[in-house]
Amino acid sequence: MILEQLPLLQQLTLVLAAIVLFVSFVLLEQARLVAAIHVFAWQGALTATVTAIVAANSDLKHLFFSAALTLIMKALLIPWMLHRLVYRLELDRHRESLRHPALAVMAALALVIFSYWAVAPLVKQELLFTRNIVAVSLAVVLIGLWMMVIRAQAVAQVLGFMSMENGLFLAAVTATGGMPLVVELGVAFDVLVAMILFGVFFFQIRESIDTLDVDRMNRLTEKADES
Amino acid sequence: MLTVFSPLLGALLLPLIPRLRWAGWANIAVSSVTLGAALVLASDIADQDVIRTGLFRIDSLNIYLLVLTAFVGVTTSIFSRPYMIHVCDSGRIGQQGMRLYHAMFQAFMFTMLLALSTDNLGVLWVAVEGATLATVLLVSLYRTPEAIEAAWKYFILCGVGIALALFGTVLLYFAAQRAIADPAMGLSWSALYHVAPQLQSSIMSLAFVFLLVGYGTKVGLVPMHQWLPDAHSEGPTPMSAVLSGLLLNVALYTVVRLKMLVDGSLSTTDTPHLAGHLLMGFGLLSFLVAGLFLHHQRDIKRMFSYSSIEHMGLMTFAFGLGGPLATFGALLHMFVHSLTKSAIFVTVGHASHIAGTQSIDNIRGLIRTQPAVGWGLLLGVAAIAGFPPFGVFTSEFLLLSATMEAQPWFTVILLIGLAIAFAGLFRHLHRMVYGQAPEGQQPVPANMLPVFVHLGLVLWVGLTIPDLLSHWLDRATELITGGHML
Amino acid sequence: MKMDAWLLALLQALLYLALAPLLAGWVGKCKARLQNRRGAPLWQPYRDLYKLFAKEARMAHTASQLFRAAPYIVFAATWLATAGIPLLSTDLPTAAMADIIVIAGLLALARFFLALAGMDTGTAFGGMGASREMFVSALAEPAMLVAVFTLTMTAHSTNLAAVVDFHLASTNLLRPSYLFALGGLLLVAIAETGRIPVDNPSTHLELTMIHEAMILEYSGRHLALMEWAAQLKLMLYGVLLVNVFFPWGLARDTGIGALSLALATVAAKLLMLGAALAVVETVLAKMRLFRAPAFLNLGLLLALLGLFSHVILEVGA
Amino acid sequence: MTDALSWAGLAVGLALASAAISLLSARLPRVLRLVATPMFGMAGLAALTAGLLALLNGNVTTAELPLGLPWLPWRVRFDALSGFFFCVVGIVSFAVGVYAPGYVRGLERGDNSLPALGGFSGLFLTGMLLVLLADDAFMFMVAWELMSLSSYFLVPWRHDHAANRRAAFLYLLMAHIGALAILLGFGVLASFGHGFAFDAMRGADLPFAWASIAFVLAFFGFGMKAGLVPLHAWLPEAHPVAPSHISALMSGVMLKVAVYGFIRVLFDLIGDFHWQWGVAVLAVGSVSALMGVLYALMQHDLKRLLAYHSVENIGIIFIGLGLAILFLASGHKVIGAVAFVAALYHTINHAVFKSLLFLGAGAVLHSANERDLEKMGGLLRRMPWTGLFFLVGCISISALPPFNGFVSEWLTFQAALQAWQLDSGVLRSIVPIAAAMLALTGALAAACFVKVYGVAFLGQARSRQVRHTRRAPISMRVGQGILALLCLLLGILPTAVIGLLNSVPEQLLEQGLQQATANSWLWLTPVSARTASYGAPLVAVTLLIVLVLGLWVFGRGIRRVRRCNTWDCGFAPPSAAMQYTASAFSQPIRRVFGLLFHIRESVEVQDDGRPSHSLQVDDRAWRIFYVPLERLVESAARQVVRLQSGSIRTYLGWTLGTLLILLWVTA
Repeated sequence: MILEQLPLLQQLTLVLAAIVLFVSFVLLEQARLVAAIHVFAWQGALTATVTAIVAANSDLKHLFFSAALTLIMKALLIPWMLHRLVYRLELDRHRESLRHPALAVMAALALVIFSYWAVAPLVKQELLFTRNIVAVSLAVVLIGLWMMVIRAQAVAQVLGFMSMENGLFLAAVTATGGMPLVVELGVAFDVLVAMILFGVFFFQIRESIDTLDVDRMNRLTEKADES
Repeated sequence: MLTVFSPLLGALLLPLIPRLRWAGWANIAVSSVTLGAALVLASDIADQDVIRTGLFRIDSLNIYLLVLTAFVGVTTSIFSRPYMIHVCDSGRIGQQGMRLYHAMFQAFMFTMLLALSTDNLGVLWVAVEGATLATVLLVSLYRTPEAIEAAWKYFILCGVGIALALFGTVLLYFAAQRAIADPAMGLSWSALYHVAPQLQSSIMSLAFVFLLVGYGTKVGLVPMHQWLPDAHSEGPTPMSAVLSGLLLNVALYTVVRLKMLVDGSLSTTDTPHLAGHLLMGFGLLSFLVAGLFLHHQRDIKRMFSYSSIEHMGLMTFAFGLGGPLATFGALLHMFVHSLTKSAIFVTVGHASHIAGTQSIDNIRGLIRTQPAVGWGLLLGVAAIAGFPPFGVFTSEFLLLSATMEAQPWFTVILLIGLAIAFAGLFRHLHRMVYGQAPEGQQPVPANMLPVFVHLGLVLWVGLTIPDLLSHWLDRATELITGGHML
Repeated sequence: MKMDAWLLALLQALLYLALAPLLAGWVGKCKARLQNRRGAPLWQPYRDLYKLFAKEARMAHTASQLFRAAPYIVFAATWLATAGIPLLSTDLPTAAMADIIVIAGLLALARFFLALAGMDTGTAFGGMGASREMFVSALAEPAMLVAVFTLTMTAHSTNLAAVVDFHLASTNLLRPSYLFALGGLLLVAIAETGRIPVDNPSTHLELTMIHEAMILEYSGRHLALMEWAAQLKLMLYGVLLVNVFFPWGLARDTGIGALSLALATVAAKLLMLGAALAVVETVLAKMRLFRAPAFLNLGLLLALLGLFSHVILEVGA
Repeated sequence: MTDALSWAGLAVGLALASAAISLLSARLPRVLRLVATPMFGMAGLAALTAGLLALLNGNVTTAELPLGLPWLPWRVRFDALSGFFFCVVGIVSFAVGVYAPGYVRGLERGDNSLPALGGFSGLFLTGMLLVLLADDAFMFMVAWELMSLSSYFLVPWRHDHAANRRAAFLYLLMAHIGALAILLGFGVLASFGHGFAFDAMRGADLPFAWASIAFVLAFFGFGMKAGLVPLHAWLPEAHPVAPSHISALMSGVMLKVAVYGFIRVLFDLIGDFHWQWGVAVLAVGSVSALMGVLYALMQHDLKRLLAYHSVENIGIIFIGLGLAILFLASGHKVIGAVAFVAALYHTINHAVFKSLLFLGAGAVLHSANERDLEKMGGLLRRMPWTGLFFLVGCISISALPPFNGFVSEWLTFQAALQAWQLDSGVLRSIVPIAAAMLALTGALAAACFVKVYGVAFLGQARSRQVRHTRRAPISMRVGQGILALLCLLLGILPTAVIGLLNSVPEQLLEQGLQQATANSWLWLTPVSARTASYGAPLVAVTLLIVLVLGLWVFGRGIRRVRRCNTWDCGFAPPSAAMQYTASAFSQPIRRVFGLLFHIRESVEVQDDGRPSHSLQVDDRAWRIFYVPLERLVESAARQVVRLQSGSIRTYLGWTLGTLLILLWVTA
């Protein structure tokens, strides 16, 4: 793939995708919840922009709609909800420092390379651009999952989950020019409901074990009966 | 399309019913309507091969799952009426809880039926995700720390899984766009199935990995199964019944549909059976591991949820094995397993009410206290353990003989697994049903009708497979494998 | 089936009945002589039997009807067993009726009731005797059967008459297997007939009794029958040994001359055997009960060796 | 109606009916007692008729049932072999049907769930009959498991004792494992015969290796059910705890159904023989016989003891089968047929006398409410009829003439004694060893039953409740009487029986036993008149004549005999406590064969200064065979449990890991 041959908008898309990837690294590292939420909002915004660009340089007009949808959901609504939740849960000062940040980043980098290697097989000349974008978005997804693995804080896990969604969305938009509209709506609806439920659960967890540290939730296990 | 949407209406209307006593009946009514509609649909299918309208496509494979789902829905709602009232009276949940329960029950049914009947993989995804959302609140219905923990794990794990599945779907769509002109049809399963050979194999295999991990989480394949015992054990029992009896089936059904696509596209490559082998691997692993899990159980519902994992593993293995005999057996097993397992969960619900606990060590002398429940549990477990003349034996017999033909050495593993699982179940069962009942253990108002209806059906299937069923299964088999059994 | 053969069979059976006490007396006489005593006269056993029959029979309160029936059953079974072993002639229909395995079975039947009778009295002695009797016989039985199998596999028949006939017909071979079989059978016979060193028929010391302990409670005609049965058993084993292993002189038809000759030879052989037994009982001492297994294992070993040497050395192709 | 198959159908129908009736008669036990159990007996009678018809007219009838899989309907086939086993099942179930009412009556007090008892008994019988009828693997397995399952439900029927529950669990587990092995064996046959119908399997010709695999699987599976050493350990746990007439059915009949399965698979479906198999069966059979009787000697729980004797007798049956295989493999069909018939004969004999003994034990349990030999004594005078019948059973099982046990052992010996005809010297010397072990087994069995009868029925009562025993109800006595009579008949009319059996080897091995019954009904001559002959009727009659003569001559009729005190050696008069106990009786044998047992014996001085002696003899099979297996599964389970660590992050880690691995694998 020769960068020169790509139209400007595609180059822009690549740049933005790269930034999205970078942002998810930041998200991974970000210790303060509130800041992390802001970062996540930025990621959403970027995704929306990518969508808009793709919509602009293809003739898929319904992408503009989904771009708007993404912007509202990922960049505004969900971050705002999280924000409120965090403040109502008095978590705004909360900061969670990873035990081995360096290792976490290393692993994340490894994931990036892996995801590139994983999508390598689908090589066809005219697909190269798409493939790399898919690689990037896969990396974002995996990093989101990785974040959920290493972060013990419920809200942080939700952020990881949501950034996975972002990665998915990125892939959907860039690789396939967006899903059919009905699916888009369905997905958006599901994500919204999920977010609401998350909110509900924060409070339920909070009132049951008065913390949001998921590591405290280990009652349900088979290990106990080894005694 | 009444089949699909009557539950939706139910979901919307039921919470509005002022008197809870009625809500239970209404719940039954709605479910019955659904079942009726499903049966009508089935009779339509009987003559014409496939019905499709817009997003929906009913063929011989999903119609029988539709009917099964509707049926289990009815019987479960019948059981859940007295059960939930008992729960409500015992003060574990309030009015809101009851409303929520009924609404979510129907919502869940809606998502299940939608997932089964739709032709669009995207909608399918939405429905399965919706099922998670609908049930997650039911899991945490009791608001105990355990319940909330279980719900959270269920939510997160399945959410992640389903997200991965979406990624797979995206890749699928991506591959489809190169084979299908009309982007609107890009996620239509039937359309994809027709052009499967043209789908780019590398993308398909990549997509299948994501879809398998994603939906496999829902199926409860080891090692993505951890949410399953938690969710089953903490939620209200009717929900456990439908989870084990329906949700897992639907997830597996999805996997099978996708496998059909992937097989189609990989048929020309050098690894034509990639999907099959993956399924076999996961199936066998889940089967054995779950069997071993049964041995160290303290919670009765956890135990049976592991048994569900075990059977799901068996079916997955069989579908992976492919071939008409194995597929026929797997479909049959799906049928008998949902019936038996939901029956067992119903019984378990009563049993835990009798003993006032779910801990195996404290459930004693059921036969003495309430013979119906005790014998129901005993027979149900005997059935699920694969004892003839119950139908589970028939399907396992088919699966084993199919394995014997295709992969003789796997048969030994399967048999060992069966023996282990069997021992794991019965070593606990004995202490619960037999022996002296503890002081002051009282019978509870129980509606064992669903249990004996289910077991009766399973028994019937075990003695002789009715033509109607066998023809459905046969047509489904033909659809999946292209081969006949009859 | 010829009538006279059956008559002969009956005659033989009666002969056994008649001669059994004599043999016992002879053994006793020899023992006495070897111990430098004059000893009781040869026909002393007859006197004893007569005396016992004359006496009144008593039975314990604790005993049941089985106690009364046992003597008759034991006697009948033992006597019937003797009928299967050719004493004078090999033309013996009763041998066809009861081959060697049946004979062993009949003896076992007798032993079974003997032991039951012992337990019926509800005393420590009876139980002890029964326990030991069954223990010893359990170890003796395989030895005996294996030893006999050697013969029967050689003669291809379990019908003792046929076996003897086979030996008489065939030229005298020196069979290694027979050597071992004979040894094994001898040991078994000693154990089964309750002679020293396994059991001592003339003791009433509770720790050493086996046979006597079981019949301790019997009296009168019951005791007589038991004793007579024991003597029959002794004779049975004697005849088995001498006539099967040294069949010379036995009649192969029912001619009078042959029969009388057979009678003479058999008598001679039995006298020698009795004397030998007396010698053995004099030189050996009774051994502890738990040495008996070693004794009988030796018997089994010999019998098995006989069998192997037969299947390997003699038939072996 | 002379069609054997329709009679068989009638039998099954009646069995099902009795099950249904007793399940419905929850409220009124009288219905159960007066309708269901007689119907059970009728079913037995019908089965007997069917079997006799099949044996007499000796033709094969087949049918198809509208059950089973669409492409594999239940096939039913009724040939001589099935017929013979129908007779076995029929006789015993008839006797049990006669016996049961009295026994059940005793159970009506106390909260015993009689409907379950009656219902599952009926299903149990149904299952056994269906196994005998099945002509395709699927129906066979269904019937087989139905038999196991329904009998399992009868084991923990008195489920208040944890021991019974454990026994039941063990029983079902072993049955299931065995069934799986059998299924696998069928699978091997089916994959060569291209079909699960038995006809297809008969047609299949297997290479030696695969045939051996099938043989081993079948031997394991059926041996597990039949209770061959070392797979037997569940049997003495499970059989005794069931109600006695059920124990009779289990030990007397169900084990025979296992034997049937083995015969059906090996002699009929596989159909060709190899000496290696013969040696294996012979060895296992001999070991089972010996170990069975030795362990039986160590027991003092009457029903446990009987259960161990089932192990012994199954061993004897398999010795016969092993001999048959050996001879057939080396082409001596006649001798093979003799050994085969010997095994069959012992099968029916054991069915009869073992059921008789179990019924007797049930009667004792019912009247004296006691299972422990050490507490019994003097029962003969309190329940004379039961005592008499039990004596008959003891004589028969000890293989003493003129009763039936002797005939089959005699036949087995006769077959073994033809070993000189075998080509290989090794086999020639192996077979007699088996014969020697058989002889030892017989003698030990006799010792054991002297112990049982002497301790339980003779002497003085050792406990109060035994001292006040009432006699058993009439129906129980009749039930035992039938079987006792059969013991005698089977013993003195072997020629008739073998003439009846003849069609089985004729159909299965194309080799009848005409010569056996050639010279008139008086003489049984399995090989030839010169080789061996047994005039069973003559022996019996002569024995009787001599007895009568003896009584007449010496006893001068039955005179009254004066009673007097037992001789007390001049010490205190002997009391019941002075009698030899069961464990004392078997002490010499325990000491000689001590190596084979796991004995825990200890003498402790109690705090009140009196010494207390405790003795426990355990089955070594546990430690050798069962415990390691259990440990293996346990540890594996403990490993697996780590998966469910409880931390959601670990779970997510699993998901991620799986995903990555899969991507790596597929890419």
